[in-house]
Amino acid sequence: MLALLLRDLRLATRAGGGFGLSLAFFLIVTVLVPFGVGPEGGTLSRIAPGILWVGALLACLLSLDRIFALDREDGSLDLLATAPIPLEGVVAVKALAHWLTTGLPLTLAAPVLGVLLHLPGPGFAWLTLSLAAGTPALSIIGTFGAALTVGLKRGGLLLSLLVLPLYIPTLIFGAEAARRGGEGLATFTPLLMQGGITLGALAILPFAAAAAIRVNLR
Amino acid sequence: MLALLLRDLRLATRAGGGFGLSLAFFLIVTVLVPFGVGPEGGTLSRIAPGILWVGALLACLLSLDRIFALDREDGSLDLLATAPIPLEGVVAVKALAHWLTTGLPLTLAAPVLGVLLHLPGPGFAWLTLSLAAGTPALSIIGTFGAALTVGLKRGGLLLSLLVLPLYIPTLIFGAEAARRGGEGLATFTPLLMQGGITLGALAILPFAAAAAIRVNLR
Amino acid sequence: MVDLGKYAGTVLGAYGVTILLILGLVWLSLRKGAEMRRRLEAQEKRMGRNG
Amino acid sequence: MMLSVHDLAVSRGGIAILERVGFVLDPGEALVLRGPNGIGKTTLLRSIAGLQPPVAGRAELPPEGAAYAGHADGLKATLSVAENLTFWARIYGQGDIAPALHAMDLEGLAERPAQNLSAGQKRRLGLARLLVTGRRLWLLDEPTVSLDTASVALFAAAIRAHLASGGAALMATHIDLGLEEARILDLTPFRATLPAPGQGGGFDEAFA
Amino acid sequence: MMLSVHDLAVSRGGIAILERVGFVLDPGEALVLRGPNGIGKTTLLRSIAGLQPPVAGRAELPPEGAAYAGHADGLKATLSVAENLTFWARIYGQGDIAPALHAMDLEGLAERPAQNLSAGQKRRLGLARLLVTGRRLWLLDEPTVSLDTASVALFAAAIRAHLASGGAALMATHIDLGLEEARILDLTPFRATLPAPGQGGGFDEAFA
Amino acid sequence: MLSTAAGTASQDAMSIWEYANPKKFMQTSAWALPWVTGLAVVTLVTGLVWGFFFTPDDYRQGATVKIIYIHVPSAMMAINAWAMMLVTSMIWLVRRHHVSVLAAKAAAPIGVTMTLIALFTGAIWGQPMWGTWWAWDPRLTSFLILFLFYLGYIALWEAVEDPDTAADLTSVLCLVGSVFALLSRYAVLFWNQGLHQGASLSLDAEEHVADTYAWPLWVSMAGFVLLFVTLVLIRTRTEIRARRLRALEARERMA
Ligand code: HEM
Ligand SMILES: Nc1ncnc2c1ncn2[C@@H]1O[C@H](COP(=O)(O)OP(=O)(O)OP(=O)(O)O)[C@@H](O)[C@H]1O
Ligand SMILES: Nc1ncnc2c1ncn2[C@@H]1O[C@H](COP(=O)(O)OP(=O)(O)OP(=O)(O)O)[C@@H](O)[C@H]1O
Ligand SMILES: [Mg+2]
Ligand SMILES: [Mg+2]
Repeated sequence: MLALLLRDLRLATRAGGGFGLSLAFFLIVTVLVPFGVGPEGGTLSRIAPGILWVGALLACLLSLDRIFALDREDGSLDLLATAPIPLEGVVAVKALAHWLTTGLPLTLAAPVLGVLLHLPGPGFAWLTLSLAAGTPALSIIGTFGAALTVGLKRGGLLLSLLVLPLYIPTLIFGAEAARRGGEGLATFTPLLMQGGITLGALAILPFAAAAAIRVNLR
Repeated sequence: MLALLLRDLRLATRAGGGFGLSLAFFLIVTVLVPFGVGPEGGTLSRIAPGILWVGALLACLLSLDRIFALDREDGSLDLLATAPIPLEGVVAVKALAHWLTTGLPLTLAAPVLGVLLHLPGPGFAWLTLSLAAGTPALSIIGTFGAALTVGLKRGGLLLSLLVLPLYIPTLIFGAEAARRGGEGLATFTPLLMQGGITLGALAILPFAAAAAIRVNLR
Repeated sequence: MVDLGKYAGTVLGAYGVTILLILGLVWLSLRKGAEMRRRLEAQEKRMGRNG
Repeated sequence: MMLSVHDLAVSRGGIAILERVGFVLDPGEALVLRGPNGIGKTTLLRSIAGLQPPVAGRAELPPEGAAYAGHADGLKATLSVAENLTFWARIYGQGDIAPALHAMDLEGLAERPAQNLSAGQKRRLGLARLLVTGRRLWLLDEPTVSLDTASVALFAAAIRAHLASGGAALMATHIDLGLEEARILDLTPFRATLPAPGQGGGFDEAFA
Repeated sequence: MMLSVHDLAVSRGGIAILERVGFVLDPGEALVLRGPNGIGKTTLLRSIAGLQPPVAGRAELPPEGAAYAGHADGLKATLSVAENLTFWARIYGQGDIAPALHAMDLEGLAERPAQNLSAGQKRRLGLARLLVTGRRLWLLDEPTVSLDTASVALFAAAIRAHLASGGAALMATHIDLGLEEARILDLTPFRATLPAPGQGGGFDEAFA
Repeated sequence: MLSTAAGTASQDAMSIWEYANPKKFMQTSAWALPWVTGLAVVTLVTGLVWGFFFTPDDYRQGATVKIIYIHVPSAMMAINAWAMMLVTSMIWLVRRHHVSVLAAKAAAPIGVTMTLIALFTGAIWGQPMWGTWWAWDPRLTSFLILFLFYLGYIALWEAVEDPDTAADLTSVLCLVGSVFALLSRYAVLFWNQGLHQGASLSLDAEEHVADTYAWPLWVSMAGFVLLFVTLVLIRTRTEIRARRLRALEARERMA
């Protein structure tokens, strides 16, 4: 199990492994938005928490199809399924590796990128906090989506389609917490809800994902 | 050549082929933004042209790695490179197929999605026009980027990273034209610039892309 | 006839869209149903058995 | 008894393709599955490995399961030969990879990334993986694809050693492995036949 | 003369692996490349096909080029057998796919999506593609992988027909194809040696 | 792997799982279909004609109130179709009855159409009432999300080639999706309070909507339900035939 985690982390940091790329994508989305909506500071600062959350979510989304598709293509997934570790454990480890290589860096980078969008002062801390509470949910929900589509050739965009509606509650509570925090309002409820989603997803989805993989390997 | 175009279109419309999925992605980005930035009509209406352009661009971007990667994986690209058609032609046909399955549907869908973001009245026509002028450039630039990264396993995100800076001029002029149009200002210059970019890209990039593929096949 | 007043466009538009969508769905369902029935019957005849 | 298969029927795409397959494999025995392309060797092996459920019948494996090696080798292109092998050894809770490297003559390539191997070298690495599973039952799908004669001999030697230590192997292959002691099972007689019309009945009938 | 290779040196990852390879192939001739795994057969074939530039020397092909078939078959999983083949036929400006389907015994599978073929059936489709290229020179990399004996015989027959009609074939393979008329070239003697220190010169010297 | 559960069940006297037998289903539905269809046409036409021609204008909303006769029933059916898919998907997962999951597959396109009708009629209604085609009101937003769920569900069915695999995957998606749809509903309510009417009619008809509006509304709701049933029956029959055709074709190829 630990071996699997270490291997996934090592693969991610090898050339072409995708570590840093989702970070780069996040950066670029953040940069593109001012080009699109115009440079005016007031507007940017108003939409900053929302755009950063949407950007982090998209960056996360785009790295999802790596979770299982590569292992499926080269046959590792068949071998893992017949190996002496439970498939639920494989799924959980994969989600953890995804979070470590995607969610965590995104959380750490978000405040830096906030500067580019004129994020209001108190918003920084709340944005980071809400991302820290929300990105694990994104990873585990995404792993479930990846498990559903692992049998398909280039399921990438279908994966996005399936996963995005599942991401909406996390996004709403996350962005709401960041925005309220920025405006100095109470953030207790949205953060609590987010934590609840994360824990619930962690408790249920590994089983659903493992079932989906078994079905897909047939 | 025509055979290649027809095959690509057929593959795209087959199950799992990705047609309609970039459209779905566009829809979903448009839907996510209000969840991020909040439901207030005024703000949304101000950022609408920019967000729609950024959304179309991202949707386009995500479908890029299908252009060559699948053909590379199953060996078709090797075979196409030794076939009696010029590689430049292959590239041009691939870009055309990409535009037909991505750029064109996005252009047609954008006004509909504009409703969701409260795009101001006159903006609809200008948004469509600027997308029609700009998406061919996105497809051909993207094809070039895909050719550069075709040798890499899952080059998807690296591809985004390479292509996004190349997309920025198209984005700036396109969003500017759509925004000015929405506010009733002159849109001649940005549209002209956009047309120029499209034509220039069409004239040069197929050759660069074909060269990149030859290098990558080694 | 009913007088819809200044909302004629709105009401007729809503009914129109609805009827179009429903008719479209019904038409698609019937067409696919007929096609499937035809193909299945042809296949059963070809295979000479009706299980 | 290492593997016993009773009256197994397997399917692809919802259609049974082999049925009434039955055999028993004892420790120290090797069985080679033969049959023309498309008869269902891959499907049978995957069903026995537990990767897909059989339509009918059952396969009894050792409690710890089997080591399966399919058409794909499960190699990570960017990891080196030693890293790839170490990973699988740790997954199966085994320690040392040196014997496996030696048995498949991979010592000289240990530090080479898997993407820079030739087709046959990749296959050798895929087979070396079997040696670090510690499983007694091996299920092999065309194990010698791309191997040259010297490597086929290496592989045969590895199989013999495995059998001698009380293991068993079930292999699908089209070529001659030079394993005289292996029994051969031709799958052609087990091709699934249509059920007679009117038979069966009940739930499946309308789909059949 | 169909193919003449002069003093060719080929490389993988910047390192020469074969050098001074030279041979001539006339119409009606077949040449089988032999050599242990990793000697460089794939690399040599790709270089001759023009997919990668040789380090030194040259290969003279017919003006229209060669038909290359590598380890991967270039099949689209969602297209049917007939659609896959028709596509390649049209790319090469050829008309009818029926003879190719017949030669590789694929008629019964014509409407099946390629993803639902077994390993050997896929390979047969990959070989059928050669028959619709209309090219006279074939470059084949392990063409018989996964094929059963009947299919190997089909393939040998297709090669014979090709040679009889004035074509030529260069193949890398580890197994016996039953083509007695084919010449054999063992690549082992051509393994690249390190250039003697001080020799050579030029740009690469500093790296070597 | 097709189970034979219903095969043994047929020996028992009578069980509702009988109808999960494709053959039995085909027989029963062939018998029921003309009746259901006729009833659906009659109620639907009655409800809509009554609502459109024979109800007075509202003092505030004018003639636009007539939209209620399509908007509310379609919105209701959009949700009910998903609920039905949830139930039939669970039956498939637990008891492996093919007809059950095929009915879910058949219902999904009807569900999207209903969602689209609710969205379109709502948007058209919103233009005069709220002065905008679209607002990020919770009810509307939830429907947009429901639309996305339908799209994902249908796309997954289309994308997976093996029918039983597709059935399993879409059922799991339907299950997980339902949980998240409820969550979204709550999240959206928290996010924006909105403009849309509350559940004014469905709970206490007398209190909020006069009988003159309520009666034709009930009739047209019944019409939409019957239309849904009719279409589900037709489409499930088609799906069963498609499965049978697939099996026959495969057998022929093998023979
Ligand atoms: C795109 C826009 C809209 C959507 C998606 C939408 C959706 C819904 C939904 C889901 C229901 C509930 C049905 C039920 O609970 O059974 C409903 C009911 C209703 N809607 Fe809308 N709606 C939209 C716009 C509007 C507008 C603009 C109006 C009028 C101003 C309106 C008036 C009503 C009324 C009167 C009801 C009945 C309430 C009740 O159930 O008692 N809706 N709509
Ligand atoms: N979805 C499907 N529907 C119908 N038949 C299928 C489907 N998928 C595969 N098949 C068929 O199932 C059969 C079994 O394939 P399998 O891969 O098990 O054969 P195999 O014995 O391993 O052949 P090979 O020696 O070529 O590897 C093949 O004839 C194949 O064409
Ligand atoms: N980047 C690299 N750097 C160094 N050596 C490499 C690199 N890539 C491949 N090689 C080596 O080049 C050699 C030639 O490989 P090639 O695939 O041509 O062999 P082959 O004769 O086709 O073998 P096989 O019979 O196994 O298919 C192999 O020994 C391989 O290990
Ligand atoms: Mg096989
Ligand atoms: Mg090779």
